[in-house]
Amino acid sequence: MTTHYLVLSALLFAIGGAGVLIRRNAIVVFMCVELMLNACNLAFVTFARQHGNLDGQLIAFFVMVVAAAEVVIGLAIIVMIFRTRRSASVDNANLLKY
Amino acid sequence: MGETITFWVLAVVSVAAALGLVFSRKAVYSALMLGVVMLSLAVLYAVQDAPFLAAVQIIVYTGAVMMLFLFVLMLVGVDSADSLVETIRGQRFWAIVAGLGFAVLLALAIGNVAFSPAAGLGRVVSGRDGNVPALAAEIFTRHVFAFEVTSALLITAALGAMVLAHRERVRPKATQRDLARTRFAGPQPSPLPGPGTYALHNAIDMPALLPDGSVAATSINRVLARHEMEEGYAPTDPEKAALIKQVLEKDAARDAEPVAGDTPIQVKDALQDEGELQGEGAPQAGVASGKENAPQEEDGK
Amino acid sequence: MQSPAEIVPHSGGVIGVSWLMIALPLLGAAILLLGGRRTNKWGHFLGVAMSLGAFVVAVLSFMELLGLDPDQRRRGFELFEFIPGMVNLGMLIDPLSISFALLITGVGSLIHIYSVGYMSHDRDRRRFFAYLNLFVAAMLLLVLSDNYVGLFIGWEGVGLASYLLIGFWQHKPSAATAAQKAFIVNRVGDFGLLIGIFTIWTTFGSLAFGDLTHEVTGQASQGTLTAIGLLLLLGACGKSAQLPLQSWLLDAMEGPTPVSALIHAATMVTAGVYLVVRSGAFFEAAPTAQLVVTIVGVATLLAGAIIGCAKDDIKKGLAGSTMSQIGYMMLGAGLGPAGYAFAIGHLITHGFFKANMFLGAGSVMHAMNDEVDMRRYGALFPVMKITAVTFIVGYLAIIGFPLLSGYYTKEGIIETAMHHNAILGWLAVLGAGLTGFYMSRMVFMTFFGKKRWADDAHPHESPAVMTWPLIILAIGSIGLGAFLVLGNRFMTFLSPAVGLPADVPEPHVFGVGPAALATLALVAAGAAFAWFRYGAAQVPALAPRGSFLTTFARRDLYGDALNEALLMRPGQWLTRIAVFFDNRGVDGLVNGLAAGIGGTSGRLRRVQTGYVRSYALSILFGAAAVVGALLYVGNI
Amino acid sequence: MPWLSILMAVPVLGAVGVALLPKGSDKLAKQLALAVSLVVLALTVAMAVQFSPNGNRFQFEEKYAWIPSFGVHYGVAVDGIALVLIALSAILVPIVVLASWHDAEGATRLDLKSEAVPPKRSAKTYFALLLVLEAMMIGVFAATDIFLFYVFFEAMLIPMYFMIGSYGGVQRSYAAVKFLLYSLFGGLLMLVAVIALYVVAEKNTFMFPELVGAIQDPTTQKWLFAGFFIAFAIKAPLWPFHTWLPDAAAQAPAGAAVLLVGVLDKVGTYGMLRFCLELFPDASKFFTPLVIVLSVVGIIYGAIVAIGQTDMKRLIAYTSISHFGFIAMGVFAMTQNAQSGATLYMVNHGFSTGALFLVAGFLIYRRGSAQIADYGGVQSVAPLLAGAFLIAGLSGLSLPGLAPFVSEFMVLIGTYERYAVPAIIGATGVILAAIYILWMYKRTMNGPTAEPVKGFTDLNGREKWVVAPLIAMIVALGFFPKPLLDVINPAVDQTLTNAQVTDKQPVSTVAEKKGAGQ
Repeated sequence: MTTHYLVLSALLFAIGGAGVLIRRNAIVVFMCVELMLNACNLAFVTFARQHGNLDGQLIAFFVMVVAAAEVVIGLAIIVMIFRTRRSASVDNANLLKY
Repeated sequence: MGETITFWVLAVVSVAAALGLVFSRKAVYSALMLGVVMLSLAVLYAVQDAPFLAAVQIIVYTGAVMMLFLFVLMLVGVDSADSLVETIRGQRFWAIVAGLGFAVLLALAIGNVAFSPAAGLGRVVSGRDGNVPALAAEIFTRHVFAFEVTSALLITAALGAMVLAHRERVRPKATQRDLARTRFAGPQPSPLPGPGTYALHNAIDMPALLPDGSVAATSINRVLARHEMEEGYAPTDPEKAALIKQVLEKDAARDAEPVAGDTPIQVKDALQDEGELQGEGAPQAGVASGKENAPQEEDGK
Repeated sequence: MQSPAEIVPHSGGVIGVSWLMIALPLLGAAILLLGGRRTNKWGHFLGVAMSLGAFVVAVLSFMELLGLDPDQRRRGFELFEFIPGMVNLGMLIDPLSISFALLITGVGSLIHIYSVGYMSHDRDRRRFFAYLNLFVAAMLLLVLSDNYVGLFIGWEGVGLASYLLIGFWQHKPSAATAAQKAFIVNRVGDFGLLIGIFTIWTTFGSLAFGDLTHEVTGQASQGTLTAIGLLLLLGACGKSAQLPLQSWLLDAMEGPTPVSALIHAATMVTAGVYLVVRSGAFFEAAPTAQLVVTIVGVATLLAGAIIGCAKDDIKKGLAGSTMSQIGYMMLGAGLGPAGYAFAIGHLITHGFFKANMFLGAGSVMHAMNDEVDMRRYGALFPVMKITAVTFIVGYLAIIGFPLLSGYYTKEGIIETAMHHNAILGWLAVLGAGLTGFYMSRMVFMTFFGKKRWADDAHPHESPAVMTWPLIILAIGSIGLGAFLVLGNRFMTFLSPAVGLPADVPEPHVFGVGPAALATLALVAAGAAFAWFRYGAAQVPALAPRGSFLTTFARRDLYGDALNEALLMRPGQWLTRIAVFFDNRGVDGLVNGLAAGIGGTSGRLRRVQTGYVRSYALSILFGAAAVVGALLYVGNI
Repeated sequence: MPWLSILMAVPVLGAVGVALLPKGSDKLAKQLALAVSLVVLALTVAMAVQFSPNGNRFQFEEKYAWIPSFGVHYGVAVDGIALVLIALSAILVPIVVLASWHDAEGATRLDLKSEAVPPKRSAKTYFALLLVLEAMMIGVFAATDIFLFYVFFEAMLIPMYFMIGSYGGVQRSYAAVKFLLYSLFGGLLMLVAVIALYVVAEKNTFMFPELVGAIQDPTTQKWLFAGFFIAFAIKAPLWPFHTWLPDAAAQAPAGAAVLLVGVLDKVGTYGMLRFCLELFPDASKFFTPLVIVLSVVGIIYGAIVAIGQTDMKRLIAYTSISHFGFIAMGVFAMTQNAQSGATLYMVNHGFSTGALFLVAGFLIYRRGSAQIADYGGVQSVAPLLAGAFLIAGLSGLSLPGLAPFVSEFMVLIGTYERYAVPAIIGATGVILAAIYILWMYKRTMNGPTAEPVKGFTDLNGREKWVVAPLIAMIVALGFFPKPLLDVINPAVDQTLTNAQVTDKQPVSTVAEKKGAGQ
């Protein structure tokens, strides 16, 4: 069963990754990042059960906490960018370049 | 057996929802799809001896994070859908290649490992009256320092979010009296004509018509008009389109003048070129961005 | 054949403080230069006093030296350690150096005095005296040092003084250019001298004159000795304006006339002769080098004479004559011990009569509003009798009028040369004839004939402070030659320093040999021809075009043109090419590299599109690559 | 008493003090900087007096472990060579402080549109940087730990970079970056060589005395030599690594240019003498022909290019390239005379070029231009200024009686003992030197007075105090170089012993005879 869970996790991670690359709406991109984090959490939880200790779950817990913090800040940034640029497209925020 | 069924059902659901998240045009749908994935994962956590995480997943993610997402979506504009035209050449193709490749590689890696049957958490949990006390014991003993640091992180994040989202008031809030004075001192004390009056379509993006059938310039919603011009949705009526454009240009010229506008023609050109601009030539970009900022400030007031 | 005596360590007495000769003028120069305007009032008196002080020390040292046995007359002592392990600065007082010291301080003091009058209208008179004092100090260091390094310091010191004095009127571009030219041409000679010194050091391991005796130099190979000789000669050519480094001397006449008299006639330019005589131990061991010395001497004496024939500028004419006379000295110096005494003797008498004539020329110029063109002179004898008489005395001395100074010393050189090598001797005789012509031309054009003065010229005799030095110098010009040469007085006196030839000639009061008579005849012919052309005939106020030969002489035998074509122009091109190469080549390479890197990164930076998604894509590829690599390596 | 550490600490503390002064106290900053630099000078003199030339080679030793795991020490000590160079720095810094009194204040003569003088900047930062630089200079010469030497070698760049980059002329940023990149490139090669030396020697130390003779393999020696040598050749600068110098020196303010050319660049030649020769004797002998050729090319090339310059400061910089050729030639001629001469040359060149740069700086300050063509006839209006310029210039062309002559003479004579032809070619440099110096002098000082020059004032009191000690040193050392040579000679002897070279003996027996006579 472990293998199945891990493959599912990998699949979700890859989908999330592809989403980050494809979507331009910053919020959606953010959601895809969350998806990737969740996929990781799944792997952690699976490994916790596989190895019979709680470390995996602990990490997943911390990941959730950090992800929550990250979402807060990330969304605040998105809101701010939207306020000044009237757009939530990640492609529009491309001033930091060559 | 029960776990297997649960897994397969939820796996299919979550993958489908994940794909939906990536491919749905509207951001709200994406958010809902993400919610589905999270809920599925919560169940899978519960199945895998992690009831506490399952609960946290639902409370924190589905409850708090998803709400935050939706809230921001509302703030930004719920119905703004992504255009599906890819602007970066090859991005979509390579994204899919990379995603698939990565998935295949990981799957290969995982598939190559022969896992022994899962050890299960029974032994760990049983000595500690269940999963939550066991986790709690871990967190508050071995990882207490990390835990405290996360709390600091959360506080910082909360503060950060407040700081970022906060906007400083630079001048005192206008009182009713001030507003009234400004309004009556200005050129038009009366309200602007509403949009859509006598128009063919009763919509906010349609300018009002005067009794003689011509367009009332003052009724044009600048923000929407700008947006539409940029996106290329001009009104079908060429007269209206021309008028909207003219009004916009006048605005742009007025805004750009203090920045860099010795000749209005230059500004006009800059406006027309805006679609291709995207920061190509530096001087023109300066004009363009100056102009871009100006209406926003107007909005803020 | 008698070798020079050993140097005796000395202490005490006047000779023990003979360094005062150098120190006094140096102190004077320092006070005048550092004191600034405060010393303007009495500066020139200080300058004269310091010079006279040096003269007094020189005379006292000379007396003390005379009081010693002839083989004890080379006194040396150390002043201080200069470069440890290599050379110490020390004094060498011997007949040779003391002769020079007397000439330098004696004639130098007279010229100092003369300058008080000559420069009285110049607002920078103080600076002038400072430079003169500096020159005297450097020149004395040159001749009194007991080693080549000290000599070289003085050598370049006089070069500096000469540079400063030629360029004294520095606001005139021509003066500044002449000064610069003099220094640079001298540097070419100094380069030779420097390499010569290096060779001496590496070959013999010492630079002190006392160590480099005939026995020591005899041990080196003939090639080395010839090389040393030629290198020293190159140095001598630079300082003494011998071919091929003669070109600076004529331009050097841009300096004030006392400078021309002191530096460019009486003393500094003779330093080359001093060097050759002082380095006798090398030259006598290297006959080839000696031969070259004589050839250079003869070539220069003829060249100088030819140039002198065509110059209308009185100072340049005298400068040509100086070149020529130094050529005689060089010839004498190249003849070995037999010629040394005559060379140095001629040097001393020349110092007197040439200084006399230069100062006389200065007096004339002073009277004629600084006009130097002899075609604007004429019939000056009646208005400035003292100047004219003293000048004519100098003139008679230089052309070798019997019984006057120049007659004995120059005759000596010609006789010895004739004895040595007939061709050289006859060429020297020819030179004497030319001397007779051009000097007579100068005298006739200046003092006789008709007035060709400029309208505003009011010639008058110079003040006493200027005429007295002329008179004293004229007396020296009359009698010194006979005093030195008759009875071989000078040769004997010098012998401890330079040695004696195997067969000492017996000088005559009036020579009757074929050479002597031929010389007299040629000189007389030259003078007569000059009278015919310039005394009796009308001299045009503007120079006629003249034949090819005249132009050739007027243009300094195309020496400058040659330098310009062979050195200056290619040098300018070389400089331009080098600068271009440096900017475009070396620096271009560096800047090109920088530009290349800049260009590459300019292109590479386009990868930074600013699109987050592009970056994310590369991150994902990177992650995939890491996973792939792990799979491959770990074979998971 | 830890003399050397104190010598470094005093200027650093002084720099901190100067930097911490409140805004607007520029005058106090200058006075403090001057006082600190004078204290350093006094300390240096006190130290030099206690140095015994015939005692141990390294004196005033201090050694503390710094990074024990790599055997890095804080090791400082001086031998005669380092001592004279430290003394040179200590003498030059107060002079430069005094000379730079107004350098940070921008153009004062507003009537002359100035391009060469940068706008007003913070004076106290400038003087703080100057003091930091002094500490670094002392450190680099005193370091006996090669790693420590490297640290100072690189750290020196920082203050100099800012001094050129913020206080320089129009093209200051180009010049500063060029200077920095060149030096960093060399420094990087040296770092590689330093590490390689540590690894190959297997002595687990960076202390120089213990590393002498540690490398025996000739091939290794060659590689390591190249690493060190290129760094030093860039620093010195030797042809063809020289093009940064004219830019840096021309753009730097005069005071910084003096320290740059007068002291900083000496680290290059000092490094060759100390490290290249002693650590890699076989490789040094192998590369000697190459280095001699580069030096001779540098002498002639630098001089010829100097003749063609139109900018005074660039001209002086090129003359320095020529002079550095002499120094490098002397170092690699491997004779007692040449190496002593080269060391003496390092000191003398510091004074002579220092004087030349500073006087040129005074001129430029008055006229606001470094172009030679903008001057003419200065001597008529400012005779003292012209006189100082002439003496400095004459010392630049090695006029006998002035200090550089002694060193140039020793270098050439020492080189001639072993390599006659390069010495002869190098000696033609004396002719070229006369051309470039006198021609510059003629064009700026002689002739009719140019219109903008007419308002020139002569040297003022401060400027006289700047020029006087330099000229006094130049003249004094020109006639009496013995005190310096007595200190330098034993150290050079030791260097030659470590480099396994002995002097050639002359053909004749004069020396022996003299020896017997004494």
